[in-house]
Parts: sequence; structure tokens; C-alpha cells
Amino acid sequence: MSELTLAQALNRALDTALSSDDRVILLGEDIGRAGGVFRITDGLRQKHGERRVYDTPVAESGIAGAAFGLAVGGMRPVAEIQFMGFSYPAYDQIINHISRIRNRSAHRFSAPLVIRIPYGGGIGAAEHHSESMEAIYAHIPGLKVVVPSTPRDAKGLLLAAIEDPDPVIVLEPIRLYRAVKEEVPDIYYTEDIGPVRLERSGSDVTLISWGAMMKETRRAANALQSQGVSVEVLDVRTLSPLDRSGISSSVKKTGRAVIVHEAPLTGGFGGEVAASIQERCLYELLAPVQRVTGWDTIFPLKRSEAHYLPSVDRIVDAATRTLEG
Amino acid sequence: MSELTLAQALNRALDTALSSDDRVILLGEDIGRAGGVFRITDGLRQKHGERRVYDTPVAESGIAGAAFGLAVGGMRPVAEIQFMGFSYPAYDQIINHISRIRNRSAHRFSAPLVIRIPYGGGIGAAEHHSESMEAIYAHIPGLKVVVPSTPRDAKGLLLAAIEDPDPVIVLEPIRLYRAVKEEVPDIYYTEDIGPVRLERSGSDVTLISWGAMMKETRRAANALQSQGVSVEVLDVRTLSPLDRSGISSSVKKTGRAVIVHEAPLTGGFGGEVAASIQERCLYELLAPVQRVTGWDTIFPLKRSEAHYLPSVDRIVDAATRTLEG
Amino acid sequence: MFSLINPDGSVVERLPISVQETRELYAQMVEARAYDRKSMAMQRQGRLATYASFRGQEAAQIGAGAALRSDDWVVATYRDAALNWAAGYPWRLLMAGRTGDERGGRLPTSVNVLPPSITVGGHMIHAVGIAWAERLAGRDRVVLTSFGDGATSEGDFHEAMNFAAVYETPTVFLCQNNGYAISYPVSEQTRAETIAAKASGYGMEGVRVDGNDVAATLVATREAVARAREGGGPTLIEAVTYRMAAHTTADDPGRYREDSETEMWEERDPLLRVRLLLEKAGEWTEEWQAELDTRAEQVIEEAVEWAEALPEPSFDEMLNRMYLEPTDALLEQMDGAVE
Amino acid sequence: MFSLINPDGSVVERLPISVQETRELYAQMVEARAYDRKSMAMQRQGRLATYASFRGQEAAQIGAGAALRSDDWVVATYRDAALNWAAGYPWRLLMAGRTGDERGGRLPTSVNVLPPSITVGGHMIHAVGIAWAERLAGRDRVVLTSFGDGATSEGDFHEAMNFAAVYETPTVFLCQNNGYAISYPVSEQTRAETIAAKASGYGMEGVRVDGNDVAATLVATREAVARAREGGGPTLIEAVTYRMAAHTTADDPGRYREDSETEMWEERDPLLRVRLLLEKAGEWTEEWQAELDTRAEQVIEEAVEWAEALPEPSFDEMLNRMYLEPTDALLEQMDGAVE
Ligand SMILES: Cc1ncc(C[n+]2csc(CCOP(=O)(O)OP(=O)(O)O)c2C)c(N)n1
Ligand SMILES: Cc1ncc(C[n+]2csc(CCOP(=O)(O)OP(=O)(O)O)c2C)c(N)n1
Ligand SMILES: [Mg+2]
Ligand SMILES: [Mg+2]
Repeated sequence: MSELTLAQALNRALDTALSSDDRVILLGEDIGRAGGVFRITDGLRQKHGERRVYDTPVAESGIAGAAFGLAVGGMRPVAEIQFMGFSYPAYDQIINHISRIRNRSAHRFSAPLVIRIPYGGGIGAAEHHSESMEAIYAHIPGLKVVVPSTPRDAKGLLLAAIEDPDPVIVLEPIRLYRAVKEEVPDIYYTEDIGPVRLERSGSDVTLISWGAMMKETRRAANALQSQGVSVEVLDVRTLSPLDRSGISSSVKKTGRAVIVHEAPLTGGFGGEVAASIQERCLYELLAPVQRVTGWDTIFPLKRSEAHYLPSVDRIVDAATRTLEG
Repeated sequence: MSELTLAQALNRALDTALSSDDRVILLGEDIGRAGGVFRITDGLRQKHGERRVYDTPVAESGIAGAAFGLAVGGMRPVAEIQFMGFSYPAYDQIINHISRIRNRSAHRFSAPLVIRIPYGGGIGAAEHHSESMEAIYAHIPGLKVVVPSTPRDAKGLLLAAIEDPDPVIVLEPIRLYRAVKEEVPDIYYTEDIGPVRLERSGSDVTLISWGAMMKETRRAANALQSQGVSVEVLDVRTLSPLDRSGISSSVKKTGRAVIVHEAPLTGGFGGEVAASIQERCLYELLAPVQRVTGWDTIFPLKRSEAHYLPSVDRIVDAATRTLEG
Repeated sequence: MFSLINPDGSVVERLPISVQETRELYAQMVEARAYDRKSMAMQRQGRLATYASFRGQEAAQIGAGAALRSDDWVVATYRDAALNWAAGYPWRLLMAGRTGDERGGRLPTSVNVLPPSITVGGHMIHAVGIAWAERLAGRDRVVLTSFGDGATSEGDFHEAMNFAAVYETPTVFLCQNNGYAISYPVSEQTRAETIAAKASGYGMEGVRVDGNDVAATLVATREAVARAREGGGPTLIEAVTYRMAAHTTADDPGRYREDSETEMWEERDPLLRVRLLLEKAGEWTEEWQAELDTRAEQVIEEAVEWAEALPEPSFDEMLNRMYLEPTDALLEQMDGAVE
Repeated sequence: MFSLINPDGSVVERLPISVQETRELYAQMVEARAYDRKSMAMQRQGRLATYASFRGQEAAQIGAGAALRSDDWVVATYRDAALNWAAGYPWRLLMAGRTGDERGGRLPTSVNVLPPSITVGGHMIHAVGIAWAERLAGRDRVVLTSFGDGATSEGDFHEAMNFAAVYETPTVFLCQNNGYAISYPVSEQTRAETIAAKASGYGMEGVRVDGNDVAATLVATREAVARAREGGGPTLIEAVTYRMAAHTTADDPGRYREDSETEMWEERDPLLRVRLLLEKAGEWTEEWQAELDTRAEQVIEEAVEWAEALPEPSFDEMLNRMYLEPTDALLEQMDGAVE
């Protein structure tokens, strides 16, 4: 066990993967010499060599497409896209090739690869550096999408993603990279892709979130709890495949749900979660499922960031509304 | 008035726009000499000249990006992407530039342009030629997305899109291009971007759909009606901005809703619609909002197409379930 | 432009391939053309989904295919059935794909060919990644990727060329310049004199070859393959050829090209010149041609029968192809499905 | 490589620009450097969001900017503040942008410069589209787009270059090759000898110029602009320069380059050589320098004050910037907002 930040846990996961599986190679912009803009690959090129950790040209479609080829050719590539806002040039490769080769070849070929994408705001970054467009990935058949929010999950889910026989997008919450430390096993271990993690049990309302917004969600849970509300908290962790039964069994119990995400409301993945809840639990619902999300705007620049990010107050407020409903 | 197919109505809209506004120019692959793979631009280059209707290299990002520049430079470009499956290379231009220049420049610049994208299956086409990924566009702030399902709407919405001061994606349902004819005014007219169209009034259940699936939805409404069910049918027409009040006022009345779309279930835009309905009408809902959608699979090749497309039976079935619920 | 056999069957210089090899190449082109002919007929009868004819491009495809070792890779397009077949893709699977059946992409494990790419431009980088993987694994396989003139306009062409050059992957880029991207002539697609000229911007070797000359294409590809295999990195080959038929069966070339152009290319037919060459050498007879034709038709007929006899693809199969193990959502959808 | 002024201030050939013009260029470079210096300081104090220094690249930017007519367009990047300013973008707005305020992008309507592009590669095609629009409108404006060496690896570079050549748009492509894409050296980004060599693959003119030489950059850009204005189509200019500072304030160059390299480039400083040149001509004095410095600092200080005095951006403003008219959803969100 070591006390690690989420960033360090990811670094350890990659280190472990490189050590334990010769087929694993890393590629991405500035991940070699510089160790990545967030230092997630720090030291890995020095330790594992130039033939395991590759700097690439600035060409995201090329990175994803090369990773596809590497995977088809028998490797286990782990690509880094520098920020989610720069992942869109790779979208065509992801949806049209990476997610489809198993289907197109009726299982003859597959693309077991990982694309790591730092996402989300909260660090006052430049334009395009704070995106939360997980919904556009979670909608792609043939792809899996995970979003860890704790150091322990980060290592376990990343290793599971690398092991997975199908392509996995790993979304890394930028503002949680160094926010907390947690005891993380030093050994190789995986966390199952799929199941939500019940983070706190309660009976009045279920708070449902993932990734970066877990921080505000946990704080809101504390605030509500101190007001005497019994709160259940779910960390969804995997957006695709979505653990609908895990979510609905909680909401069946509490009768109330608040979904929290940072992406804009309209078309955000919270819509899927809310739709699934009412499909499965309508008769148990005591109030409408609430969504606390980013506004229907582009993520703003630094001076307006606080206007955009869902606050603890907004979550508490929404939960309170479900209790009044 | 002329009896026109949806394809012809689009052609007339473009013709009218080219005639009435010098700033309008068309660009896209094979839209000039060949008149487009679906012949939507048939005859327009001959009529309006080479400086109004441009064939482009096979480069979708380039097409979208050039359209952006043309719009910023004062033109009103209407770009065609040949099939939705080939729109993904343009996704970066659409989300990072086209939808953002107004925000980035605090209204100094804007990108009043239209991107026409044929979408949807049902014609036994090759891979990537049957996509229904409207959700990835409807989630983009700063963008509008319309989906006509009738010839009259097609002309009016396309002209409204060309007039609009902001960028608009026009999704054209391939399998409705030539499916029906309708009286369409010969004059210049627009249909408002935004409001849903109430296609049929009823009191038991609301069927909600858009674009290509309107055909099956209308048939299902007929079938249900003949079983004595009073059906209300909404053609959403505009996915962004979404007419939530139009939808919820119908569902408040009927207490039951079935959403129909062709895209895969998970992360499809039906999630947004269902979530919004339960937010606004939970206490009026007599049964869970049902979604009848494509499966969570890649759109299959010809021989499996019937397995994939939501059928009239599935819609009737879902409606019946809401009536039992 | 590098060429060896003139349209009239005379040779530019002594052929570096044997008569036996030339006969074999000819036989393959005949077989490929039979496939093309059959596919066109089936398409008209509504038995195929869509079909993109390669008539006129047989030399480029068969010549390039012949330059490969049986374990080399091919990453090609919807128009490359002849090339894919030359690299081991069975006709029956190619045909199954065209009927609209994903099972057509389930290649035998001994064959290193990807199912044809339908998107234009996206697949070339795959050939770079695979070649990279082969080198990392310490194997000396080469990866050939084929694409059209139109594909060179896509950004993905640029990124693939650059990655291949930067990482010195054993990739051969074969551009079949057949004059058109659907209706858009190559003369308008780019202001470069040739497609081959684009190689230098990547510090890559570029060669231009008569793509209707099977010997020239073979020799040029062989050189590129040898260089790649020996660690000399990638090459761009532009094979100049012509699409004799419509783009696909949905296209009407009358809208954008003159019949006279097509007729001129008819004279440069890739099969004709080899027949003439062999005839002059006393190696072609009408009987042999009849034999080739009969055998080709029979082989293709068998492929058609096989493809059309495949059982109806099931609903569950469709859902089961998404992941190695279906997700809960897919299992639920299989259970609850009212189709 | 085209150059006019040597690092020691001697001239390669008689300068085609006047002394007065040279003094003016020097003054502009001094002012730009003051902005850069101030920005670096503010970033360290946490007063800016992020900052990408252009120190070392003043000649390339000021030289190119000086080649433009006041109504020409500029479409450039996060590193191009000096160029943007030279084309009319007020310091105060550039500074407001860096503090993290969208209002920094609200240029005066008389200025045809786009807010700096943050994505690498995506903006060049915009310069093609704008130039195309200008020609369609019958105007003779030229559009200059600036980008780095790293951007030439993006597919969008390829598509932009090709569209510009195909449609013969009046676009000037200025690549500031500053040696690195963050940590990745240009020598690894491509196997081409030069960036300028990439032009020929598009049938475009390519020129290579000493980007630390303000006169050479000005002259080369002027030629390209003139050709574009006269309908001669686009040009690619590679301005060879060096990024003296870290990529941004979050970067640590010690991880990927030697101090000795940076020191070598210090000797090729773009301001120094012009100072030496003017000094030799009796046109530079310490007093003048002091005057320039003082004025520059004052101008920049005013810009900072203006930017920092902007009222807090409101919540409604954020929502109101999405469309010309806010949608119902946005209006609802404004009404119901609990921030
Ligand atoms: C990304 C993408 N854009 C557009 C298309 C539609 N399309 C299919 S083939 C084709 C032309 C391709 O021309 P070329 O590369 O020369 O190949 P050819 O068909 O001539 O063999 C186009 C535009 C596509 N399949 N993929
Ligand atoms: C599409 C995209 N990918 C990645 C990035 C992250 N990034 C910012 S600057 C940069 C390097 C760009 O290098 P270059 O084009 O040489 O410009 P320079 O910074 O040297 O001026 C990268 C990779 C980005 N902004 N956009
Ligand atoms: Mg072609
Ligand atoms: Mg650079």
C-alpha cells in the first residue's frame, strides 16, 4: 500500500502494465521526455525505454489510428490525448474504426486498446482545456468508457482497461489528479469495468455522479447529512456499459435521485441515467429525478469558471427539492 | 404549390436561397457536376454557376472549416456532408470552431452556416452509410440541429437554417427522401426552428419522434387508433433547441409517452427527452416513458437491417405497455 | 512514369519477370475480372448491397498483390477486391460482404488482410500501426495499404504518411490514381503535378508507375516491399490507372466525363496488353483463354453460392458482435426484443 | 534560407527597407517584448490563466504583420500576440483574453483578426475560407494565417494547404518553426528536410526565411502577400526561429532541451541584431532605447489596467454568448439559476 494521488495511481498503473505485459506500449504528445503535460507518464520512458513510450507528432487522429493498428497487430497500446478538447479529431477513428473492427470482422480482429483522456474544468485553463463531453463517447456501441474518481479506482480501472479485450476510453478528472490521497495497493489488481460503487448508504435520496463532480457530490452529501438527510452516494465509474440495475436498486430504495455532471444539460449523459431510472423505478419515485449539470454553454474561461461549475449548493438544493416533492 | 418529395423540396429550397441571397454558396463532395449522391443539388451548378456551387476534395474537416471561414468572411455557406458516417472528421471543426466563434469573440464574429447531413438507414447501404448519431450534435452548445420529416418542413426549415444567424445542422432522413410527396409552396417561406409540430391530436398516449422514424411512428399511430387508442403524435423537428414545453404540455395531457428513434438506446437523444418529461410531468405520468430505439449496436449491413430498425410493432407494443401500466 | 509493357503488348525493356509468372498474373487478372463482371450483374439483380467496380484496375491490384509474401498485411478499400483476393481474402467472403453480411469480414486466421475500409482515408494509418507492431514484435512482415486519388485529400492521409516516415514503419502506400473521386477529377483535387510528388513533403520515396501495366506495378511494389522489409521505411507508389465503370452502381458518369475518355482508356486495358504480349511469345491461345474463363466463372460461381447459402444472420449475432462478452444492456435487449 | 540581417547586425545584402521603417520595426519589437515580459510576470503572480511566451519570435511576427494592409485578415494562435497586435488587435483585449475573459475576443469591427486559436491546426482552413469569401465578394484582401511547426503534423494543415491551392485563395501560410511542439523537436516531427519543402506536394510556392530577421520576414511575406493579392494564390513561408521560453508557464524545458541550445539562440536574438544594425548606422542611442522602453511599459501597463478593470463577467453574459438570441433552455437556466 502507498498513499497516492489519482495522478500517481495512474502512473503506477502504467508502470505496472509496462512491467507485466510486453505488449503494452504508450504513445501520445509529450508523454516521453516531458512525462506528459500532467506528468502521468513521468519517468516511464526513462525506466522502460524508447521502444515502450513514444512521443508522437501533434496529430490526434493519427495517434488513435496508429493505436488501432498497433492493437490489431498484437500490441496493447495505451494512447494519451492531451485534453478532451483535442480528442475530437480522433473521434472518427474511434467511432468508425476502433469501435467497429470486431463487428466488421465478425470477431476475427479486435482493437484492445486504451485511450486516456484528461477531462473537466476547475483549473482555470485555456479554452478547450475543460471539456466534459463524455456523452459523445458513451453513445458509441463497441466502446467502453470508464471515469475513475479515486486513486484506487484509477489504478484498478486503468489496468482493467488495458486487460480488456475491447477498446476502452479512460476519462481522467483533471481537477482530482492531485486533490486527494488514498491508500493504493502496490500490487497488480483490477477493478471491474461496469458496476457502480456504492460510496455511502442512505435511505432518503440517492446522489449519482462520476469523475470530477464526485468531489462536490461528496461535499453535498456531507452537507445534507448534517441537515439530517440520509444520503446514498453512487460513483457510477463506468458510463458504458452502464450499471442500470445498480442505479435503479438504489433509487427503488430511496425514491429520490439527483444526477450530477459537469457537461451541459442538454444531451448530457445524465439524460440517459434519468431516463433509465424512470423506466425502472417510476412507481417508486417520490419526486422527479433531478439533474444538476453544467449550463447549456461552452465551458467558459477562467473568470467565469465559477459561474459554470455545478456547486455544492446547487446539489444540496436539488436534493432538497426532491425531498419536498 | 407543387407536389414534391422531401428531396425535391430540399432542392427547391437551395435553388430559392441561391436566387434570393447572393451570399449563399454551396460546397461539398460531388454536389456540382454530379448534383450530389442523392441529387439534392441537381441542376443547381448549371443554373447558378460554378461560383455558387463548388465540388470539393474528399476532406470533411476541410469542408466544414472552409464553410466556417466563408461564413466569417460574410458568405452564407451551405455545406453538404455526403453521409452522416463521414461527418465525424468534421466534428472537431463543428464543436471547436463553428459553434464557438460567437462565444470566443463575444459576438464580434459569428458563423451563420448550414451543414446538411443525410442520415439514417433503411436503404441497405454499405457500412457507415446508415448512421443516426444526432445525439452528438444536439449536445453541442452554440449549435442548432433540425430534422425535417416532411417535404414542407424540409424546405421551410432549410431556408430558416440558411437565414439563421447561428450555425445549423440539417439532418436529412435518407429513407424519406423519396418516400412521400406533399404540396409545398413555391414561394420563399420558413418554418420556425424550435417548436415541435403536433401532427395528430389524441388523449391516451403521446408518440414522440423525429426524422426518419416518423414514418414508422405514423403507422404505429394508425394501428393504435384502429385499436381504439387515442394517439397524439409529435414531430420534434428541432433537436436543439429542444421544445421541452411543447413536449411536456402534450404528455401532461395524455399521461403517457413513447419516444422513438433510430439511434442506439444508450446515450441516444431519447434519454434527454425522457429525462425532461419526467422532470416536468412526473406527477401526471401514468406509466414510465418508453423508448423504442435502435439496439446498442452498430447499424448492421443489409442482411441484418430489419433486425435493427425499430418496427411499427415495437412502437405499438411500447404504447400498449404504457396503457397497461 | 515507370512502365514495362506498352498498351500494344510490346515491351519497354526486357521484362524482369518470367513468362510463367506473366501467365500467372494474366490468369489472376482474368479471374478478378470475372468476379467484377459477376458482381455487376448481381447488383443489377438486387442481390448485392452496393458494388464498386475495379474494372480497369486489375493490373494495379494483381501486380501489387503479387509483390507480397503470404504473411504480409493488406489494408485496402471497397474497390480493392482483386488486391485483397491476391493477398488471400477468399472470393466467397468478399462476396458475402457485398451481399450485406458482416460474416464476410471474418477472414481465416492465416490471412492478414483487414476487411475492406469503406471510409475514405481512415485506414492508411492502420497500416502504419500494424507495421509498427510487426517491427516491435521483431518480425519482418510488410504492410501494404491501398487507397484512391481522392483519399489523398483527407487529413488522415497526411497523418499516416507522416507517422510512417517518422517511425520508419515497413508500410507501402499504394495510391491507385484512377482519375476520379466519384465525379471529381484528380486534376481538380490537387495542384501537385502528380500524387507521387506528395511523398517528398514527408521525406519519403515516391514512385509513379503505369498502373495498367501489371509487370511495372509488380516490380515497383516489389522494390518498395523489399526496402520496407529491410528496414528502409515506407514508400508511396502512385499507380496511374482508370476506373472504367461508374463509381458504384448508384453513380452516373455521364454527368461528369466524356465517353471518349473512357474509350481511350479501353485501349490501355490492363488485360489486353498482357494477352498481346503473351500472344506474340506464343504463350496465349484461344483455348487457354477459354479454359481460364471457364475456370474463373466456376470459381466465382462457387463463391456466390457459398455467400448466398449463408444462413440468415440472426438477431443475437448482431448484438453479440459488439464486444467479446455482451454487456448487460445487450443481454437485456436480446431477451426483451420484439423485433 | 533567405536572410538579410546577420546576427551581428551586418547585412547580407542592401536592405530593401528604409532606415525609418527599420526603426519602426524595432520599436514594435521592443513593445511586443514588453508585453511578453509583463505577461510572464503576471502569470507568475497568478493574474493570468496561462501564457505562451513568444520571446525570440518577435521578428517573425512583427515582420509578417508589417507586410499586411490594415484591412487584411490575420488568423493566428495563442503564441501570436505580437503578430495579432501588429495587425490591429489591441493589447488590452489580448491581455483580457489571457486573464480568462471572453470579452478579450471582442475585436473592434475595423480590425480583421480572429481571436487566437487555441487548438493546434484547426484554424488554418479558416484563413482559406475567409480568403475565398473575400474573392467571391470581389475584394482584394489577403488572409495571413500563422501556426507552428507542430501544427504541420495535423491533418487539418494538409486539408487547408490543399483547399488553398485548389481554389487559389489569397492565403499566406506563415509557419513559425520555433524548434518544438512543446517538448517534441521538429527534427522528429517530420522526415522532410524543411517545412517549406512541404509546399511542393500542394503545387504551392514554399519559401524558407530566417525568422529572427525582421527584414527578411517582412520582405518574404510582402512578396507572398502581393502574389496573393494579385490572384497568384497561396504561399507557404517557413520562418525559422526559436522559442526562448518554456512552452507555457506550465512547462519545464529542462526535461527536453539543453541550456546550451537556448544560449546559442540567445546570440541570434531578433532585437539585438537590429539594434546593432541601427547602432552602426548611428540610428540607435541609449536614450532612444530608454524612451522606447518607457513608452512600451506604459502602453502595456495601461492595457493591463484596462483588462483588470473590466467588471466581473456576469452569469447571464455567459449564457447570452451562445446564440444571437438565447434559447428557451438558456432563458430558463438564467431564471432558475442557483449558482
Ligand atoms: C470519409 C469519407 N468521405 C466520403 C466518402 C464517400 N465516398 C466514397 S468513395 C469516394 C471517392 C473516393 O475516391 P478515391 O479515393 O479516388 O477512390 P476510388 O473510389 O476512385 O477508388 C467518396 C467521396 C467516404 N466513403 N468516406
Ligand atoms: C488539436 C490540439 N492538440 C494538442 C494541443 C496541445 N498543444 C498546445 S500547443 C502544442 C504544441 C504546438 O506546437 P507548434 O505548432 O510548434 O506551436 P508552438 O507552441 O511551438 O508555437 C500542443 C500539442 C492543442 N492545443 N490542440
Ligand atoms: Mg479515384
Ligand atoms: Mg513550435
